[in-house]
Amino acid sequence: MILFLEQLLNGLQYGVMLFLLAAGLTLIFGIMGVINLAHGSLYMIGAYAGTLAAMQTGSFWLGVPVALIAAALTGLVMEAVVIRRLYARDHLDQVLATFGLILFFNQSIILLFGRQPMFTQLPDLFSGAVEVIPGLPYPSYRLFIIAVGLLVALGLYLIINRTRIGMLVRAGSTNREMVRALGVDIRLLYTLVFGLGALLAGLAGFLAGPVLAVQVGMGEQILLSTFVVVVIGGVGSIKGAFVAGISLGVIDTMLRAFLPGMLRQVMAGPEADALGVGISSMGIYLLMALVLLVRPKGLFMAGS
Amino acid sequence: EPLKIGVITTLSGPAGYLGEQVRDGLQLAIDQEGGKLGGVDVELVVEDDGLKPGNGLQIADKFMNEEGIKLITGIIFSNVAGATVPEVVENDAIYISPNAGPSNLAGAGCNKNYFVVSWQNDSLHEATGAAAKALGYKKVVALAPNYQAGKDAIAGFKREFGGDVTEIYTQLEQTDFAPEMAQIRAAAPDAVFQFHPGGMGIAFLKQYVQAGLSKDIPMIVSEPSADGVILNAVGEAAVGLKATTHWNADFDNEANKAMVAAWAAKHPDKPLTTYGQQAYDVGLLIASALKKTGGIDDLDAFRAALKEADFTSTRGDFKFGPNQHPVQDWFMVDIVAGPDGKPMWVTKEKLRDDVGDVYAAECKM
Amino acid sequence: MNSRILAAVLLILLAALPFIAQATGQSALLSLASRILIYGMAATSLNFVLGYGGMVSFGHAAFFGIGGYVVGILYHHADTETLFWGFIPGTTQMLITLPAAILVSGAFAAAIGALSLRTGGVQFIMITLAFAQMLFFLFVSLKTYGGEDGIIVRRTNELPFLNTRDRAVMYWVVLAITVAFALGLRRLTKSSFGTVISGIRQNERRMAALGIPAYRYKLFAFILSGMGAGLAGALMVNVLRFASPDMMHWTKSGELMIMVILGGVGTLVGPFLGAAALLSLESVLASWSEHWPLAMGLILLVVVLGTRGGLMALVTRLTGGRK
Amino acid sequence: MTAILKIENLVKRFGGLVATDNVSLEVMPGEIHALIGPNGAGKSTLINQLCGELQPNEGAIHLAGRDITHLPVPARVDLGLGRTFQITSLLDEMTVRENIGMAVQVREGGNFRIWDALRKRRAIWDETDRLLAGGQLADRADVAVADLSHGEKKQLELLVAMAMQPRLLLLDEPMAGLGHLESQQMIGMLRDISKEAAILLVEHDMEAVFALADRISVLVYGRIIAQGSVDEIRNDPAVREAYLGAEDELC
Amino acid sequence: MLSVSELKAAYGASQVLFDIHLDIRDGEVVTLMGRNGMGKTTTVRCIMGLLGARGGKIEFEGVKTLGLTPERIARLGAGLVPEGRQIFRTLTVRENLVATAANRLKRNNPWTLERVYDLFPRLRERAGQVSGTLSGGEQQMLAVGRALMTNPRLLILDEATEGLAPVIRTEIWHCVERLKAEGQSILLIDKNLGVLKRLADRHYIVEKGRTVWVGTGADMDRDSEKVQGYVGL
Ligand SMILES: Nc1ncnc2c1ncn2[C@@H]1O[C@H](COP(=O)(O)OP(=O)(O)OP(=O)(O)O)[C@@H](O)[C@H]1O
Ligand SMILES: Nc1ncnc2c1ncn2[C@@H]1O[C@H](COP(=O)(O)OP(=O)(O)OP(=O)(O)O)[C@@H](O)[C@H]1O
Ligand SMILES: [Mg+2]
Ligand SMILES: [Mg+2]
Repeated sequence: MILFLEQLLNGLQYGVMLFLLAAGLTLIFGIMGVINLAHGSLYMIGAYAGTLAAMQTGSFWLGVPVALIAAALTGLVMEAVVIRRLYARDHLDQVLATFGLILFFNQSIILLFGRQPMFTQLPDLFSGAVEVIPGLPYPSYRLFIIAVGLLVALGLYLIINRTRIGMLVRAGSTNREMVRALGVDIRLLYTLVFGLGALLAGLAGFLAGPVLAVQVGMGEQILLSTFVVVVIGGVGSIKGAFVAGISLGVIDTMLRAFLPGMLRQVMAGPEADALGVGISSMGIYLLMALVLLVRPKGLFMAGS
Repeated sequence: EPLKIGVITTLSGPAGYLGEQVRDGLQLAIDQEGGKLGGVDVELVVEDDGLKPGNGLQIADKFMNEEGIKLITGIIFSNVAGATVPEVVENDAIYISPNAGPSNLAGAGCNKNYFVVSWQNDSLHEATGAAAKALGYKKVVALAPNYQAGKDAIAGFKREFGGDVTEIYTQLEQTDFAPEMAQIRAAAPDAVFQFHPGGMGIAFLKQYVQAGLSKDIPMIVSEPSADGVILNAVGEAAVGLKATTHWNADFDNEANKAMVAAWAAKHPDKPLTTYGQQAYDVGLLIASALKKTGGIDDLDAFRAALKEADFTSTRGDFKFGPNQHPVQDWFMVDIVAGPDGKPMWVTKEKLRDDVGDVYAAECKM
Repeated sequence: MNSRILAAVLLILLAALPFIAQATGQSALLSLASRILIYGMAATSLNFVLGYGGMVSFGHAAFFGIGGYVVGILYHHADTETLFWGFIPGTTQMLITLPAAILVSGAFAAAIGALSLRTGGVQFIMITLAFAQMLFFLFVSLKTYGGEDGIIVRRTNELPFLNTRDRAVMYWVVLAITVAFALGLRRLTKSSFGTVISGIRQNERRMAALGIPAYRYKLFAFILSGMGAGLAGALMVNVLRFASPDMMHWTKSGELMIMVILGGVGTLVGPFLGAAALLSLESVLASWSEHWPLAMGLILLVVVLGTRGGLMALVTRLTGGRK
Repeated sequence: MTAILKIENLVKRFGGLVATDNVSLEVMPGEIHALIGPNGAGKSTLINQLCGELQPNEGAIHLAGRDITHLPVPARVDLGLGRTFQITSLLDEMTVRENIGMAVQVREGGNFRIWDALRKRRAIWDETDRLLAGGQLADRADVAVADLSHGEKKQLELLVAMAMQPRLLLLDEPMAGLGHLESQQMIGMLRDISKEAAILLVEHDMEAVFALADRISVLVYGRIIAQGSVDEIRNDPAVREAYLGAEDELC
Repeated sequence: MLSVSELKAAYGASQVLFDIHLDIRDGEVVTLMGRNGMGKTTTVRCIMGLLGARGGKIEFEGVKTLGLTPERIARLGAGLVPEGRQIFRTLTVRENLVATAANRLKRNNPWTLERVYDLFPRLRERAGQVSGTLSGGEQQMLAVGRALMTNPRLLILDEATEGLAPVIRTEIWHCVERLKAEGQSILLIDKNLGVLKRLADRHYIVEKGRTVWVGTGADMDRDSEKVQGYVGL
């Protein structure tokens, strides 16, 4: 029972983490409609900048603003120099351009910091474990990540669905020209929102650092899962991305944890293992395919 | 006109540090001799394969046909080797592996032009199994990604371990290991064996420690899951780990001392890993052969000279088995906090003496 | 007319490449050219659904890989003298392996397409990606066929009367197949079916109102395209003499897509140009500096920002021609 | 004479809103049947159910005696249904001529042929040119649709519909956006078409409706409140109040 | 307030406007007439800065607006109801109205959500509906409401009554009349000649991208043969 609860908690935690990784992308891809393959690069830049700052200053918390600023600045520049010219173009041009950016950013990091993964440390405050249920110690840093993820979800939801900024960005993604003709400087707005998306990516990168590996190419490792979360949730829906993140996290975790055991009850050992491992290793892709087959537009389609 | 040695290796992407080690290790061996190997002027021609088999083949083709290179090394990954090595060795060029030792090239697929200086892939994990047995563990949870190398790792471990093993397969590219941690805790084994190279290994180790498991359940790994670069990234949390290896920096032999000192002088900010050491040994092997033949124009002579492995390996005992893969000793190391606080390997004991690999019998050369 | 002459000249140059390579001592040119032709073929296949049909498939490497594995698996069974599924013997005859690769990859395309085409837009991109990734993971865990280490094909498939082990001969075989393939595709795009597909891309709702049930047409196009990619994969395994799951990794799908976009979406020659540019740049830059991805990234950026419609648009602008 | 189109007790709900409320309607062969009503009355919703883009919640639709209620769009087209779109919907990258040619080609069949050359299918292009000849768009034949003005696209919509040779044509506001002259021409074209196909016409341009319609149905809040000849409708006080408003607006 | 002279413009290689003249003074209602495809919408696009001109001059509120961005021009006080509605399909009705709302000129009786809802009660009923699913006419109302909510100095209506039921059309004309009485300047493009003649102070007729006729309603009656030729009555 405890094991089940623990796995459920793990699933939730992983789900929130997935959402956090995808949060920036729900803005940039979901709402603004830019296929930004370099999202992972922004995540990497946040992780590197924050980790460096934390190492230099010896304080994890000083790493946070540095990570945010570095990623946001990179995002702003990227938008102003490259992305801005591509809004009106085919999505495929965005694919090519942002692919070029991935190569560029990855190699720049290699030039600047070398190929070795970076050392990261937990903040002292969250380095221990908390007994959430008697008999179940849980790493407190993971609880911290859950808290941050929930805050980001709430904040984004309010910004996008309750403020003029959100409305304008959504309006801009359907008819950019008309927004301008009604007197709104959508270019500035888009730059800022892109920056916000980049900032969230940077935050995710820095926070993931102590749990994952901070290294070149770390962005591409999470890139697909972030797109999967956004698409399963329904492109453009913050609520969808959140629900998708959580469901993916829980289902994936539960599959990995219990499927092989369950299968072993009904069939021979080796076959059960092979099947169980096979199914759970295709994890998020299998889930995505199933969701899209049942609901071709994702769980929550924006605007309905 | 120096003798050109082609180096095809992986320099881009997360695995780029592995290729860097190989390149630097080779270069170090050459520098040690003042730009020569075995008295012959040599020059490295390095190209990045980007971890793509097709690129590896393309580069090999260019090396052999355009630059007239007859001696190639450097490949890190088995799949790049799979595409590239046959092309090289069937075109009367020599390939010396500084790392990958896939089984499909060790048994029936062996070739007289193909030498492996590192190890055959399986023997890495067999050593760990032997170590777990030697430590008296009865019940082990073994984890590896769900792909061939992962399954091979667990199979290799089980072959020598002989105790009760619970297998858990993770996903390739997995980032979050919380569910596995919970399963480990529930299984309450004597020890954990895991095989997760590169970034996955870093994440796994961090999360293992954060989950509080490292206090209660010892972990034992083979060398790719605990190389110096991984340890540096994990930091002091890695202390207490046990690993098995064919080489360690503290080995007490002249060749090794020379290499370690030279590396520390040249690359003060990079740890020396087995990848660098293996490449350095490749350099020494080439030097030993060149010293006898003075060049590689007479390929048969050069090949024969290589086969003798007439050099002092930085790992101590070294000779080639019938399939030209190493016959060597395996050791257990403890990971302890070094003088600077960073984790480091300390050799504990020799586990296996003069072992080759299980595929050698199938090789008909 | 002008473009015909250009094409003829290009073809003669390509046919003479083995001699040119030999004369200039650049014999690795040959394998580069083979790879360009083969990737070009795969990219063109992708371009048929992507550029002409508006279906952005992010999983085309799956068919490329399947085609390759058909050759690899048939070789494996011929080599070990075992039977596939207990009744299919292996073979190394190209006249059997290539058609088999085309059929099998077509069958996979039919299955994947039938499911994926229930969605559209971004969702289609992601669901094709999902299926390709599942296949990738499947092949990664297939021990019989080498898992992630792949299958080494020691001998290139044989053709009657030709020595395919000779690189020049193999190159000519690839060239001949490529030319036939390109001509066939050209015909396809101008056929009744090709026009309908292009109409569906532009406005599916309109085509439905004209009486076209888009799903069937798109599925057929998807199958044709999968077959093309499978053929390319089969040839690739013959040239590389190696098949591995790497062929179907998502980054390979991405690479094919990059070739298409770089060369020019919805054009016949574009994908070949894109493949040529990408592969030769990679090869040249990598031999100059280990930091080649930096330059490559910048070059791609310049191409996107500087041209509308990829290299093909650049070429037409330079030659002063119109689309 | 049996009706070409027969709608029986059709109901369509969007959440709580009943957009089509128990509508029954018949269109006779050769007839121009106009459907008018205030904005949001459910006219387009009805048209969309007839052509198959929306599924009704209740009721049945018969086309030439066959129940088509649950057929997909293309199958209905095969049975002789044609339509135009309220907001033009054409193949933007193709020229005017190619757009019409596509309609002819689809009707002629052979759309799965992958080895022929469309350019050489003479029958298609002969018919296309016949349709174009003498019309407003004759000298715009080789202009891409994207470069047409709003009004020109409207005309092309109709030509495309004609090329399909439907038995029943559903027209959703064909006059919208047309200038006076063009409206007059359009009225002429519709008269010509009505010789070959029955027409269900949704339109807010009363001048055109009154000039064309054989019969008019008035839809308000999803329900048909009146049906009759032009004169009957023009003078129906309920219709005047709900829809027509003050006469002075009509010029 | 708005003065356009010798305006030339092109889409890519094909020139569409050759010589357009247009003047609107404060508080005036002016129409732009012409057959389909003569360049009315293109003129509007140039005025709004949505299309770059090839030559000529546009002055709005004393500012030379050629080369300015659309948002600058809109902020100077131009409010557009575009041809073909162009509402924000994924936003709700209310969001469409609110998103770009502003009262930059600090009017003391500005257009508010309530006023727009009073003008088009239908929109109030549909306030929470995603606007892409509105009926054609409802979308048109929304486009008009959206432009009003920016409280413009000059309101540009490009076929704003297209697809509206006669009652609503009448309603809009009443609204235009009221606005005119309040001193709002308006540029009208429409095909209901009779109404335009009654409402507008002046009329401009374009033919093949040139202004070919200017005059008042009375002039129009006088010149009716010529006008009918141009407009195609
Ligand atoms: N998907 C939908 N969800 C909710 N309401 C809808 C949907 N589609 C249409 N409606 C509503 O149904 C009503 C009928 O719409 P419809 O488009 O049929 O009107 P119409 O008679 O064609 O009007 P118009 O003359 O303005 O084009 C409208 O009030 C509209 O807002
Ligand atoms: N995006 C475009 N690209 C190329 N040509 C265009 C484009 N839009 C319009 N045109 C052309 O410009 C000319 C003028 O078009 P415009 O839309 O200004 O006409 P209009 O007077 O508003 O007509 P309507 O009454 O039909 O709306 C037309 O001949 C049209 O074909
Ligand atoms: Mg309607
Ligand atoms: Mg217009």
